[in-house]
Formats: sequence, structure tokens, C-alpha cells
Amino acid sequence: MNPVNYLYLAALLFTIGAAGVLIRRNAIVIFMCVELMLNACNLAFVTFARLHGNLDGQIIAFFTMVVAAAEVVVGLAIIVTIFRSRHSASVDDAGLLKL
Amino acid sequence: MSHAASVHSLWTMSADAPQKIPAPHIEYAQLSPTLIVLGAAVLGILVEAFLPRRVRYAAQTLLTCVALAAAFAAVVALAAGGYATGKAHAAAMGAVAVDGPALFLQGTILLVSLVAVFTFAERRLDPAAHGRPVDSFAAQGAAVPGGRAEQDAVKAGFTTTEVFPLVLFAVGGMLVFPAADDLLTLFVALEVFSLPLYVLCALARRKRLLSQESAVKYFLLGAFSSAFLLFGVALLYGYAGTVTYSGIADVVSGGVRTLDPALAATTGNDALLLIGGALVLMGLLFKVGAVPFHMWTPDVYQGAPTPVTGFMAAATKVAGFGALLRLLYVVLPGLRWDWRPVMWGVAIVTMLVGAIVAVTQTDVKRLLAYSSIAHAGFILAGVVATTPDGVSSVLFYLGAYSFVTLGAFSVVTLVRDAGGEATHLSKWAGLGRRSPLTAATFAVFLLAFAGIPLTSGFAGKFAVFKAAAQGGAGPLVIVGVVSSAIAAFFYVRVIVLMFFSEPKEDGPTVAVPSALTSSAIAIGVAVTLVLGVAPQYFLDLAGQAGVFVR
Amino acid sequence: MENLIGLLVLAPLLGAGVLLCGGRRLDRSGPWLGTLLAAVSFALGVVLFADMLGKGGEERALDVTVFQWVPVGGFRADVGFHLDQLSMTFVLLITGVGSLIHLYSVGYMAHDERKRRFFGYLNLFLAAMLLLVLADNYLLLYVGWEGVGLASYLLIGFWQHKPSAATAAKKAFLVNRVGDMGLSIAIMLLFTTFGTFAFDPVLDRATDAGEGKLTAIALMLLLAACGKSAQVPLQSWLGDAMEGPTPVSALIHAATMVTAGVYLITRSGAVFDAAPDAQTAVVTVGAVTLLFGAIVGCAKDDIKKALAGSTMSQIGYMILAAGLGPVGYVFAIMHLVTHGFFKAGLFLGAGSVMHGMNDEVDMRRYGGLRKYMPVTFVTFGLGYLAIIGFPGLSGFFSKDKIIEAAFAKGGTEGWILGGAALLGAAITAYYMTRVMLLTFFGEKRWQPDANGELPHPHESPRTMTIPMVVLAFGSVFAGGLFSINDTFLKWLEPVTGHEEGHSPVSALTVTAATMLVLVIGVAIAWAQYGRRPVPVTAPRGSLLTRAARRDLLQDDFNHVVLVRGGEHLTRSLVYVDHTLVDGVVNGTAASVGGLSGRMRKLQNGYARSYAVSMFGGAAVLIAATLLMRAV
Amino acid sequence: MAFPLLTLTAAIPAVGAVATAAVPAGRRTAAKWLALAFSLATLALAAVQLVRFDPDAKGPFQLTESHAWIADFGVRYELGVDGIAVVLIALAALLIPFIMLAGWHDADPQESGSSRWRPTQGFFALILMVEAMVVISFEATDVFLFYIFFEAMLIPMYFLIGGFGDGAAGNGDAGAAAQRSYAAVKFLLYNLVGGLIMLAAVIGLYAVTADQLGSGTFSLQEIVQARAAGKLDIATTTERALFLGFFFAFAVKAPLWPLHTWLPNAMGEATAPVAVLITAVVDKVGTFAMLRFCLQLFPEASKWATPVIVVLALISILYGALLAVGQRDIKRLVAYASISHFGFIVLGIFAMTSQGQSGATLYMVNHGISTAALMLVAGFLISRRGSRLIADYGGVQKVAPVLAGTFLVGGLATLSLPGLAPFVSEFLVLVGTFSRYPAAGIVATLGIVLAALYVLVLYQRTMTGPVKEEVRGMPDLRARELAVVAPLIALLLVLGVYPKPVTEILDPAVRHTMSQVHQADPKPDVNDVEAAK
Repeated sequence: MNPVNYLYLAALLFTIGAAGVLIRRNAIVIFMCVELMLNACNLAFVTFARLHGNLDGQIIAFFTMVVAAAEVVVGLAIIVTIFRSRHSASVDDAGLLKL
Repeated sequence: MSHAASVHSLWTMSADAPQKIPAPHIEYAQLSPTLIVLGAAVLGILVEAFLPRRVRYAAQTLLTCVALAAAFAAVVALAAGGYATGKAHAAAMGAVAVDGPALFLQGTILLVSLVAVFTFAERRLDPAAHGRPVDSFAAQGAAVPGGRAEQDAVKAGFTTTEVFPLVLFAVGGMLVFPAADDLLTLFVALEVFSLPLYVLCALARRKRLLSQESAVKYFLLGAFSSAFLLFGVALLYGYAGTVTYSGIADVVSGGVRTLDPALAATTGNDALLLIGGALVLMGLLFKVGAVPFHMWTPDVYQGAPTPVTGFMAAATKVAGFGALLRLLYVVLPGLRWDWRPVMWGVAIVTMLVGAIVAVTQTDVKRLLAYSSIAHAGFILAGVVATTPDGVSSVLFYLGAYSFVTLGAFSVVTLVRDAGGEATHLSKWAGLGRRSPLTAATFAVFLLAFAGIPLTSGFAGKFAVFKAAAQGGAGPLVIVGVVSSAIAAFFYVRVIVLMFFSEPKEDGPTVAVPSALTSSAIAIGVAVTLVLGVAPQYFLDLAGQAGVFVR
Repeated sequence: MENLIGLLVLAPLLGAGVLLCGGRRLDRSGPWLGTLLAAVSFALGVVLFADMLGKGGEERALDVTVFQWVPVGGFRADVGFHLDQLSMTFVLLITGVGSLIHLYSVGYMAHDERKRRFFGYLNLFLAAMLLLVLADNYLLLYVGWEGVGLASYLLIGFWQHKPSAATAAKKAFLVNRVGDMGLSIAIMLLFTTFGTFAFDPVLDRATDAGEGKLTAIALMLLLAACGKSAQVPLQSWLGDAMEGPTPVSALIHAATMVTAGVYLITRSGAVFDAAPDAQTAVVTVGAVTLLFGAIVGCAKDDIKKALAGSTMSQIGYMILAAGLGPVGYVFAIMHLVTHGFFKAGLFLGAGSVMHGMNDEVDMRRYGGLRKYMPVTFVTFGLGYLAIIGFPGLSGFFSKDKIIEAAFAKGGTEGWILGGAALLGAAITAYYMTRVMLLTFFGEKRWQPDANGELPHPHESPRTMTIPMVVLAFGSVFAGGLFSINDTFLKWLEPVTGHEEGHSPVSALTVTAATMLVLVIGVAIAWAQYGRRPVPVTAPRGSLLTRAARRDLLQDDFNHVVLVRGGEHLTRSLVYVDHTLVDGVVNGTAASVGGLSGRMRKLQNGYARSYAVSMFGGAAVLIAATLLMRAV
Repeated sequence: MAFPLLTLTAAIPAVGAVATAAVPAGRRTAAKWLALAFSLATLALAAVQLVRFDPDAKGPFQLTESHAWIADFGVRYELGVDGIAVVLIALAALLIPFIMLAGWHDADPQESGSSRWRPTQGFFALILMVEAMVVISFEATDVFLFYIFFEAMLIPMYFLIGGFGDGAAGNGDAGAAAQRSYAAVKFLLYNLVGGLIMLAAVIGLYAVTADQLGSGTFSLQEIVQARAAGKLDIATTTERALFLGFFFAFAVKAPLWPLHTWLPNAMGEATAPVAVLITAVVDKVGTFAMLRFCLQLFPEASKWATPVIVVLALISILYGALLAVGQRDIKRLVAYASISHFGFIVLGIFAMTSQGQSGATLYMVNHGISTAALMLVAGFLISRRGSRLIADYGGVQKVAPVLAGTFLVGGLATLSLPGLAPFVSEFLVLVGTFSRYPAAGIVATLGIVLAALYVLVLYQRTMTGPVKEEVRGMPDLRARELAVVAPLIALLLVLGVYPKPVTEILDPAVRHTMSQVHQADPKPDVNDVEAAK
């Protein structure tokens, strides 16, 4: 089947992720949505690699995973600290800084 | 045999003619600045692991400063070696460019970071806890604010000396960011310098809730934006079949068509190119804090520990604009007529929004945050000039601006009351009466921000606007002038507050800093005035560094 | 000789400088020093006069350029003097009468602790006045012109602690400024027309310029003259100017300064002769003023104000004469001189009366003073006879000639002017007789002054009487001397030129008519004030009388139109400046602030809304890029 | 190279500023004397300039200095003076010492702030700083160089206005402080906006020169010559736009209606000496720059804009005068009077006749001196009574005759009485205007009547009439104050009677400017009277 469909899927996933970021309150969930977006990117990369018939895209996908992992480490650490000090992971509760 | 042939695909290799993957060829010497910094960072981790707690502070400070200095020396050596001009080329298999702009920006970043590290290492400002001097970072980042664990940590005299390796990692990323010559490197570098910053933001000793909140916001939004950037990268890759700048540029300029005619459907498809380009741009604009991707700036600048804010405000902007320049001048020059109008719009709204919103701010750090947004707008005006002059003017502006910002934030760290830094403007009333010197220094920085002649701010602004005007962006100059006028209003407001209003009884005190912060501020003032009065030498530097390698 | 001219001006100027800057130590010697310097310049004048008589009629004029004043491009103004018969006449009048009045003031101001400054101002005035009449170009004349204005301002307001005095001084200066405006515009016109404003080149070539230009110049000069010489419509200040010490009124507001206008017109004769329309304007102003002043003079009970009105009217005669052109110039000046004598004498007399009556000015509270101050009575009386034009006395000759010349204008115009002049003569006779009767005849009507004590009138000291006597001689004989085989005419003719007027009525008829109206005027006055007792408080009087008391409502007009109007204008402008001009500025600032406040709200602290803005931004970015490609 | 006299003249006060600022807090008096000494040194140098300057020399500028500075911006460090500049420098250098003397005690600290708070040192240092910047902006022949100091000048001025109030508004009370800082901010922002708009024009000028001459330049000489040689040809619309950019800034500084509203606030709130510094010294830079830069860089545009500017100037003259009449505050009254006078100056400049421009330049000098005299005496008066309201005074001449006398002389100079300096210049301006625009000339003449009105009303209300209670026992001028006023008055008299020395220096410069604008004086109807004589 036409690999271009995978692109549409990637775009769809990306949009879902983005939408999630915009509507969900829980920091963890938002973060997961971001991960989803990253993976959408991965899918796009792989698909393009397939289309172009070169390996770059696949390699990049690996890089992305590593980066995502690193992000998880930092991200979770931060989210956990704030959860411990506020007993809530809702980004809307963190509203001291404004105006 | 046929079966093997039939299943030949990307996934398997034909048994015959096993291909050798050649080992990549890396010019370590030319990458030395980055390598030194990252190496030092790793060393720093080891220090954390193996040295006893009491010596860590000294060791880390020393290590960091030495590393940055050494890296700077390496940059100078490279520049002297002609890598800025004649021998400029893309090193590490085209992953990293070693050319004028790269070296100039790396040099700037290194100097700025060095000065910033001084403020990181400052331990005189906060009153000593249990007889031990403390810096502006949390005793134990993981401990709940005000909880037992924190008290114990403080009693035990913990200090978060990890900040130094973190800074080094961030710097390492920033060094690569403007030099990145392919999109992958760009993305990785972006993350390498963003992640440590997220952590640093969370580590304030005072007002920890604010600090953590700023970290969360910065992190989430940062991750969000980098996802966009990555998707942009993916699309560009899809468009060109490669992620190297030069490769993409060739395709854009229609020089090369990709190999396989069967893929014409996607390759060279302009929609991919434009959308991808836009998304990558957005990722970079987020980092430089351009409207409408600026919303994180005020919150993060306010919440983060002030030394970190200074470091971010100065270094991140340099790195971000470096990358932006390279992307626009190397990858997308063929698309100038597509992105220029868009950037015009961005520059205009950035200048205006930054200036206007700043007018009603009541917190010094937020005020500076918005002013940094306005300045991002000014720099963008130079970026869209799309002339070598534009590049060099931007480079100059970045150099000038970063030192002013750093100095300003260092002064902010000095003005303190019981609750730590007194950043609310009302607290600054009459500062000029209490401690004229501090107030005068801050006034100098404000005037530089406002672009009063004889300060670096004016030289930079003039350079940028001049380039814009010659690049045919006259309207931008007008808007720039108008927003400078608006901006002048709030800088002046602060000066009025400091000098012409009566000091409050319970007003803040100005802590007497150690040599570290003092020297940071002194350097800031010196650079501000020198670049203001005799900018020619640095303009020449920037001018020579105005050409990108392809 | 040339150098003497400079000294002539310098002497009093020096006096002014010394007296005003030199501190208290000069308080006692000051008056005499001032008087001395005035006398010195008079002496110099006499010397120059003698020298001038030595020469023939044509080459009597002396020209001397002292130094270049303002040399700029084509614009050259020098400090230079031009002394000819005309200016010489004035020099003698100014310094002569001036010295006498200095002397008089020594006595009059004896008890004033600020008399040093008073004499300083007097000297300053002399200097300025001499500069005015000696200048050889209009710009320098302008300097003297404003100089005398300043001196008169300072002297009118000499008793500054009296608000009325201060106001009067300010009013005088302001009204004069309006006139000065005319003079300066005239100078500009001269410069643009002739490229210079020195007398000789301008007057020699006046006829080369277009009549329109000349008329404009002449009218502007007339405006200036009106201001300085208190002619309608700029006469309002003279009455109030009587707030000043009496010697000042005598010197500045009777004998010399107020006649500067006549000098200006006579001096610029060439211009006026070439602009008939302007001349018509001049004679009209003259005629109107001579009636106006006379009428006002009839109604005033304040002796000085009455005299002021008469001054106005007499100067009206002069202006009228000057407006008649070569026919009249000589007589204008002649009347000016004789008037200088008798009017100064009258004022000094009035001063002496006030001196004796505790500074009472209301004539209704005088009466029967002839026994108490005989010298004053006699001198004043002679002055009176002179001014009403009693045959044989100065006024008779000068005024009579003017009336003749007025008729000589010919046509209806001539009749109107002549008629006006005659009528004026009648009224003059009336109000002067009134003054005379009220003051020196009839029963005592003295009232206690502020301190509740009745005045004990007494003759004034020598210093005061001597000048009065001298001036009295002048008022008696001057006219005769001048007229005997036209001495004065021959003297001035080379400068002003002269042509005989051909009056439709013979000179004799005119004289007879004058005599007739004179008698009528005196008779009416006698009927009113000589035969029945005079009420101490003025009766309500007819509408005309009441109007005349208020200077024919001219002040009220000024007050309503100019003062009130001006106040409203300024007040509204202050408002405009604050709300409109400044409002725009502050408004802009405020609006930026408001905008900022609103935009600030967008920064609501919710990470998700930030994300939204980023997402939207990205969308816009993409859309825009694609759009750019599309178009 | 020649001896850098011009640089030195600007450098001395700058050095003095630093030195004064460095004087320790305790040694207040020492600081004052030090500052005074430096200002006198500057005056001496200015005098040397006057002597070394040769009015009849060829070429527009003398004592020139030229060094490379910022090549990238096409900026050179180019100094040079023409007759106008050298005279104005002398004026500034002359007034500063008097300003210092007059403000001798204005900056003595009321409340003791931190031990490091040194208002006195600051006050005098700032004055010297302003002097340095004013001097160099008079000397600069490089547009950019001029612009830099034209702008930088604002900062010390701003601190002078906002930092030091007159005794009238007791430095302590908050309301006065608020008003003062409002005035200071208004001053700064107004001028900053003007400056920024000029900056746009400056950049535009660079762009034009850069793309026509190959390398951008700001050198007045170079540009003028290039235009004369036809190498540089600025499109009409561009030239007009640039002209407006420049003119706007100068009109704000001058100040010209309707950009004037900052002046009354600034002069009202600042101490009298500072007010003098503003109107007599700093604002002159604006009118000077119109002559030097607007006319010479953009002659055609100048001619194009003349009608409008003349009208604005006329409005300024009448408007300023009328508002002066309406003021209740002595210093604001003087401020509005100054607006009226600046109207005359601008009028003279744009009348484009040699009389007008000589008059205008001479006017700058005379207005400086006369306003200084009037304002400083007013300051002395105010410091005695502690109020700026005219209504609070009355009968002063009875108790303090000398003060009253000097005040009157100052006032008479302000209404340009013949015999005092301002008369000459004002009349020249009027004649110059009249000979090109008769109507304008006549309207402007109304100004002299109004001037008499506001001056005399002011004098009458404050000095004459019965003595007010609060005024009783008011001391007369002290020696120091007399030492300030007397020389100024003497100068007014001298320049009024014998202005020739000054006009001789100004004239060639004016003629040069006129030739730049390709303007000749209109000829009189009846020609060559001189020949006829």
C-alpha cells in the first residue's frame, strides 16, 4: 500500500498529541502527549526514509528516542518535585507566575 | 540466487559484495571548544561523585571557569587559524560548521557563560546558614520546600554544586546549536542545552515554589516546541531526502533532484518544504522568545534563580539567533520571498508587544523579560535584512546585548530583603539615595537597553536598523523607532523610581557582593561603555564573521 | 562742534547712570547733580545754537556718525546724529524747559526719600528725548522713542506703592507700545522700499517710491505719533499719566515727550507730502483730538486731568497743522514751542497749588487762592491768557496761524477743519477760564485732607517759583518774538519748507472770529463758575458731562473690548494648552498604558493557554508562508 | 596635526564633571569651587576659540579636527566651528559659571541620605557634563557625532530637572517630588521621541549616501560637496522625509508649538539655574541645528517646508506670549515667554534672509543672556519667599529695590527694549521676515506688544503696590547674587549698544548658510540708494 498513508497517520498522531497538550490538565498526561508528538515525528521519519530509500530517517528515529528518554528523565523529575511540594500535578494549579 | 534477489530490500543486504561502512572522519581540533566544555562537564559529574562535599564548590568553580576559558582560547586559536574566513568548512562529516558566525557566536557564548558562572558561584549575598556560606541554589533540589528534609539538608550544609556541570552541558549544547550544519544536530543540540536549563530553573534557594513552577512551564512548553521543530525537521527531510543544510539548500535552489524519480510525488514538494520550514522556524523563535512564542519568557525569567535567568537571557538568545541566522541564510535563502514577509510580521509584533506589555510591569525580572522580548524584535529586524551587513549587525547586537542583560540581572541579585531578592519595583524606590553606586550601575544598563547614545545598546540598535534600512526594511525601522520610544518609557520609569522617589522605611538592603559578582557587573558596565564609545573593532570582527559556509 | 552733539546726549545719560547705580551716598547731592547735568546739556545746546546762527540758512545742518551700530548684510543702522534747525528747536526746548523743571523738582520733591532715583529718571528722559530728536535715522529715533516711553513709565509709576500709579504707568507703556508697533512696521516698510531708513536718502528719494507704499508708511508713522502724542484713538493713557509727580506731567506729558509725534510727522514731511490720503488721515485725527481733548478738559474737576485734556487738544492743533503739509509744518512747531512754555508753566502752577493744598487735586476744593499764592497766581494767569490765545501773547500767534492754515486747506475740508479749530478755541477759552475761576477766584472751598487738617495754602519755595516765572515770560513773549517779521518761519523753512496758504477768508476775519469765540467761551465760563457759588461735590451733570468725565467712555470701551476680551482669550488658551495640546501627549501615554494593561491579561499564568498561543502562532506561521507562495 | 582646541574645550568640562563627582561627601564646598574652576577654564578656552577664529577666512569651518571613528557606520570624529557655533559656544561657556554661582546652595542636601549620597557633587558634575555635551554638539560637523551628544545630553539634564527642586516646592514633600519627576520624565520622553524620529532620519541619510556614494557618510562637508558636485542626488520625497525627521527633533528641543508643553513643566519644576540651563543653553542646540543641519543638508526641503514652519513660528510667538500673560507661576511665565522668543528665532531662520538669520543667531545669544538675567533674579526672589505664585508677592521694590531693579531690567530685556541687546536681534528678525513675508512680519510685531503686557503685568503684580506681609523684611540681593546678575545686565547693555563685534563674526557664517540654500535677500523697490548718495 502507498507509504504516503503513513505520513497522514503521523500527521494525525501529531495533531492528537498537540490537542492533548492543549486540553489536558495533568502535567504527566501533557507530557505523554508530547511524547506522542515525538513518536509521530519518528513515524514520519521512518516513512520518509522508506520513500527516499536511504537510512537517514531511521537513524534519526533512534536519536529521537534517545532524546525523548532524556526528556522523560528531566521532565518526570521536575513534575515529581512540583507534585511533592503542591500535592497536585495539575498545570492549572501552578499559576503563581502570571501577568 | 534468485530468492535472495527477490527479497532484496532495504532490510536485507545481498550476500555478495558486503558493503563496508567507512568510519566517520572527525576533525577533533576544530570541534575542540565543544569537546573541552562537554569533557569538563563529565569531569564535573565525576567530581560530584568522588570529591568530598567541602571541596566540591571550589573544585567545580575552578573546573568550570578553566574549562570555559580554555574553550574560549580554543575558539580564538581557530579564528586565528583562519577557520573563520579562509578555511571555513563543515566539520565532522558536515554535521558541524566551523566558520565565522559559528566561531564568533561560540566565543560570545563562552565569554557570557564565564561571566554568568561568576554569578552562579556567588556565596556572599544570602546570609550564611548555620555558619556556612550559601549560594542562590537550593540545598537539595529534591527536598520538599519548607519540609524537614530541606531543613536537614540546610543544616547539613548541602549545596547543589551540580549546577556547574549542568551549566557546562548547557553551554556545550549552545556551542553546537549555532554551528549545527544539519537538522539532526540542530535538534540534538537544542535538547542538550534545554534539558539542563529546565533543571537549573527549578533550583532556586528562595521562593522555591515559583522556581519549580517556572521549571514545569518551561519544560512542558519547551518540549512542546521541540516536538514542533522535530516534525518540521521530518517534513524537510521528507522534502529533500536529506537533513544536511547544504543538501536541502541544493534541492530548494533546484540544483539537485533526488535520485529516484519514483519519489517525485513527495520530493521537491513545496508544501512539505514550506510547512517544515515554518515549523523549524517556530522551534527557533520559541527559543529566542519571539511573539507569539514568547509567553514562557516572563514566567520563567521571574521564577528561575536570577543567575540562571541572566545566563538564559544572554546565552540562549545568542545561540538561538545563531541557529536562526544559519537556517535562514544557508537553508532557505532560495525561499527568501516566502519567509521574509512572515519574519517581518513576527519582528513587528515582537517589538511592539514586548515594549507595550512591559510598560505596566511591576516586577524587575518580568520587566527585563519583556524588554528581552522587545530586543528580540529589534534583532529580528536585522535578521530579515538578508545582507551580510544584516548578519554582522545581528552578531554585534547579540554580543552587546548579552553583556548588558547579564549585568542587569547580576545587579538584581544584589537588591535583597528578608525574603531573598526584592524584585518588586516598589521595593526599588529611592535605591539611588541608599546606594547610589548600585543604582547608577543599573541605570547604565537600563540606558543601554533604551539605546541611549554612548552605550552599546545604541551602537547595536543603530547597526541593526542601518542594516534593515539598507536591506529595504524601512518600515521595520520606523516600527523599531516607535517601540524604542515606548520602551524608553518604562526604563525611565525604573530610573525615576530609583532616584526621584523617597526611600521606603522597610526598603531592601543592597548586599555587598564578593569579587565574583562585582567583577561580573564591572565587566558588564565596561563592555557596555566600550562597545558604546569605540565599537569599531568589534564591528570589524562581526563584519569579518558575516559569511556562512555552505 | 560735532563732538558736542554727542556730549549733549551723553551728559544727562551719565547723570542717569550715576544717580541710578550710585547708592545712598548720592541721596542728598543727587538732585543738584541731576539739575546741573541738565543745565550742562542746555548750555551745550546754546553753544551749538550760536554756532548754527553763525552759518547761512542752508548749510546749518550738522551730520555726525558716531559708530556703526548694526551692520548686517544690506542692513546698516548707524549711531549718528543730524542737527538741523528743527532738531535744534527741540534741543533748546527740551534742555531749557527740562533744566527749569529739574530746578523746580528740587523743591517739589524735597521731602521724598527716593528723590535720587527721581532725578535719575528725569535725566534718563532728557537723554532719550535728545536722542529722539537728534537721531539721523529712524531706527535710532526708535531707540529714543522707546527710551522716553520707558522714562515716562518709570516716572508715572514713581510712587509705585500706589496701585493706581503702577497701573497708570503700565497702561501708558502698553498704549505706547501699540504706537511703537506702528513705528517699527514703518521702519520695516522703509527698509524694504528704500533699502535704508536713514533720513537723508529716504526723504530725498521719497517720491521715487509708489504712492501705495508711501501711504502705508505714512499711516504707520501716524499710528506711532498717535501713541506717543496721545491722539485719538490712542489717547486714553494721558489722563491716567497724571498719577505721576507734577513736574513729570509738566515736562513729559505737556512740554516735550507728547509732542514727539508732531516732530515725527514734520520730520517725515517728504513722505506725507507724497501721500495725500495719509495727510487727510492726519488732519482728521488732529481735528477730532483737539475737540475730544477740549471736551474732556471741560468736565474734569481734577486740575491736572483738566490740563491733560487741554494738552491733548493743543497737540491736536499741532497734528492738524502738520497734516496740512508745508503750509502748516512751521506753525505746528511754533505752536509746539509756545505750548511748551505755557503748558509747562500751567502745570508747574498747578503743582505749586497742590503743594500748598496738601496735594489736593480737586478744583472744587480750591477757590480764592490768589491772595495766598500771588506768584503762582500771576504766572498761572499769564499761562492762561497765553493758552486761550489772548491777543499779544504766545498762544495767540501760533494758534491763530494754525486756524488760518486750516481754512487755507480750501473746499469743504477747509471749512470743516477751520470750523473745528475755531470751535476748539472757544472750548479752550471755556475750560481754561473754568480752571482759573475754580482755583484762584471765588470763596474758599477747602476741605480737610486725609489726616483731617485744613490746608494752609502758602507760596512755594524759590526753587519752584523761579522756573514758573521764567516760563511765564516765555508764554508771554515767545509768540511775539517768533512772529515779528516771521523769524521762526525763516528759521525753519530750510528744513520743513513752507508755502503760503490761500485762505478763502482773509486773515483778519479769522482773527476776528477767533477773538469772538474766545469772548464767548470766557463769558459762558464766567456765567457758570464766576457768578454763582460752586458746589464742592460735582453735580450729576448732563449726559455729555458724565461721558466727558469718563473720557467720553473711551476707557470703558477699552476695558470691555480689550481687557475683558484679552482675559477671556488668555484664560481659554491656558485651558486649551492644558487639555488639548498637552492632553494629546498625556492621552497617548495613557492609551499605551491601557493597551499594555489589557495585553498583560493575556499572560494568565496557565501553561496550557501559552501552549495555545504557540499552537496558534505556528498555524499562522504556516498559513502565512503558504499564502506568500500562493500570491 | 594642529592643537586640538575644540576637543579640549569639550573635554575640560567632562573631566571636571568626573573630578567633581569624585569629591568625597564631606567636602561639599570644595566640590563647588572645583566645578566653578573647571567652568572658568572652559570659558577661557572658549575665549581662545573666539580669538583664534577668523571671520573672514575661506571655507565654512575652522579649527577643524577629523579622525576615523566608526568606519562601519561611516562616522568620523569631525569637529569644526563656524561663526555661529563659536559664538554659541562662548555663550554657553559664559553662562555656566553664572548658573553655578546662582545655584550655589540649591543642591545642599536637605535630609541626610546614605553617607554615599552626594547631591551637591552630583549637581555640579551634571552641569559640567551638560556643558561638555552642549559644546561638542556645537562643534560637531558630523551628523552622527552631533546626534550622539544631542541625545546623550538628555540624561544629565533629566537628572538635573528631576533630582533638584527649587526651595518653592520643599524638596521633602512628596507632591512636589511627584510633579518634579513628572516634569523630568516628560522632558526626557518628549526629547527622546524627537531624537528617535531623528534617528530614523539619520539612518535614512546613511542609507541614501551609502547607496549613492558607495560608502555611507555623515560628514556634513562631504554630503554638501557631493550634492553640489551632483554626485549625490536625493530624491525630493526622500529629502523631505529626512528633513522632517531632523526638523521634528529640533522643533521639540527648540521648542516650537505644538511640541512645547514639556518646557513649562521642566522650567517650572527645575531650580531657576537649571531652568536657565535648559532654555538658555541646551535648547539653543535645537535652533542651532536647524541652521546647520536642516538648511545645509536639505536646502530644497527646507524651502518646501518654510511656509508651514513660518506659520508654526508665528503661532509660537503669539501663543507663547498670550499664555505667558495667563500664567500664575513666575517660572512658567518665563517659560512661555521663552516659547514666544523661540518662535522669533525659528521665524528668523526660516525667513531665509540675511537679516532674519543673523537676527536669529544673534537672538540665540541675547535670549540666553536676557532669560538668564530674568530667570535667575526670579529664582533669588522665589528662594526668599518660598513660593512661585505671582499672587504671593507685592511691593517688593519697597523692601528690596536692587532686586526689583535688576528684575525690571531683565524684564525690559525680555520685552526687547531698544538699547538692550534683544532689541537688535528681534528687530533684525522682524525686518528679515517682513522683507520676504510682509504679513508674517506684521503678525510677529504683535508679539512685542504682548511681550510688554506679560512683563509689565508680572512686574506690577510682584514688585509694586502695597508691601505684602510675607514680603516684609525680605533681604535685598546678596553679594554673590549681585555678582551673578550685574555682569549679565552689563552684557545686555553692551550688546545692545555695540553688537557689531558679534554680528561681524556671525555674518559670514550666515551668508554661507544662505548660499547653501541658494537664497538671496529681496531687493528694495527703490534700488541702490547708496549709489545715489
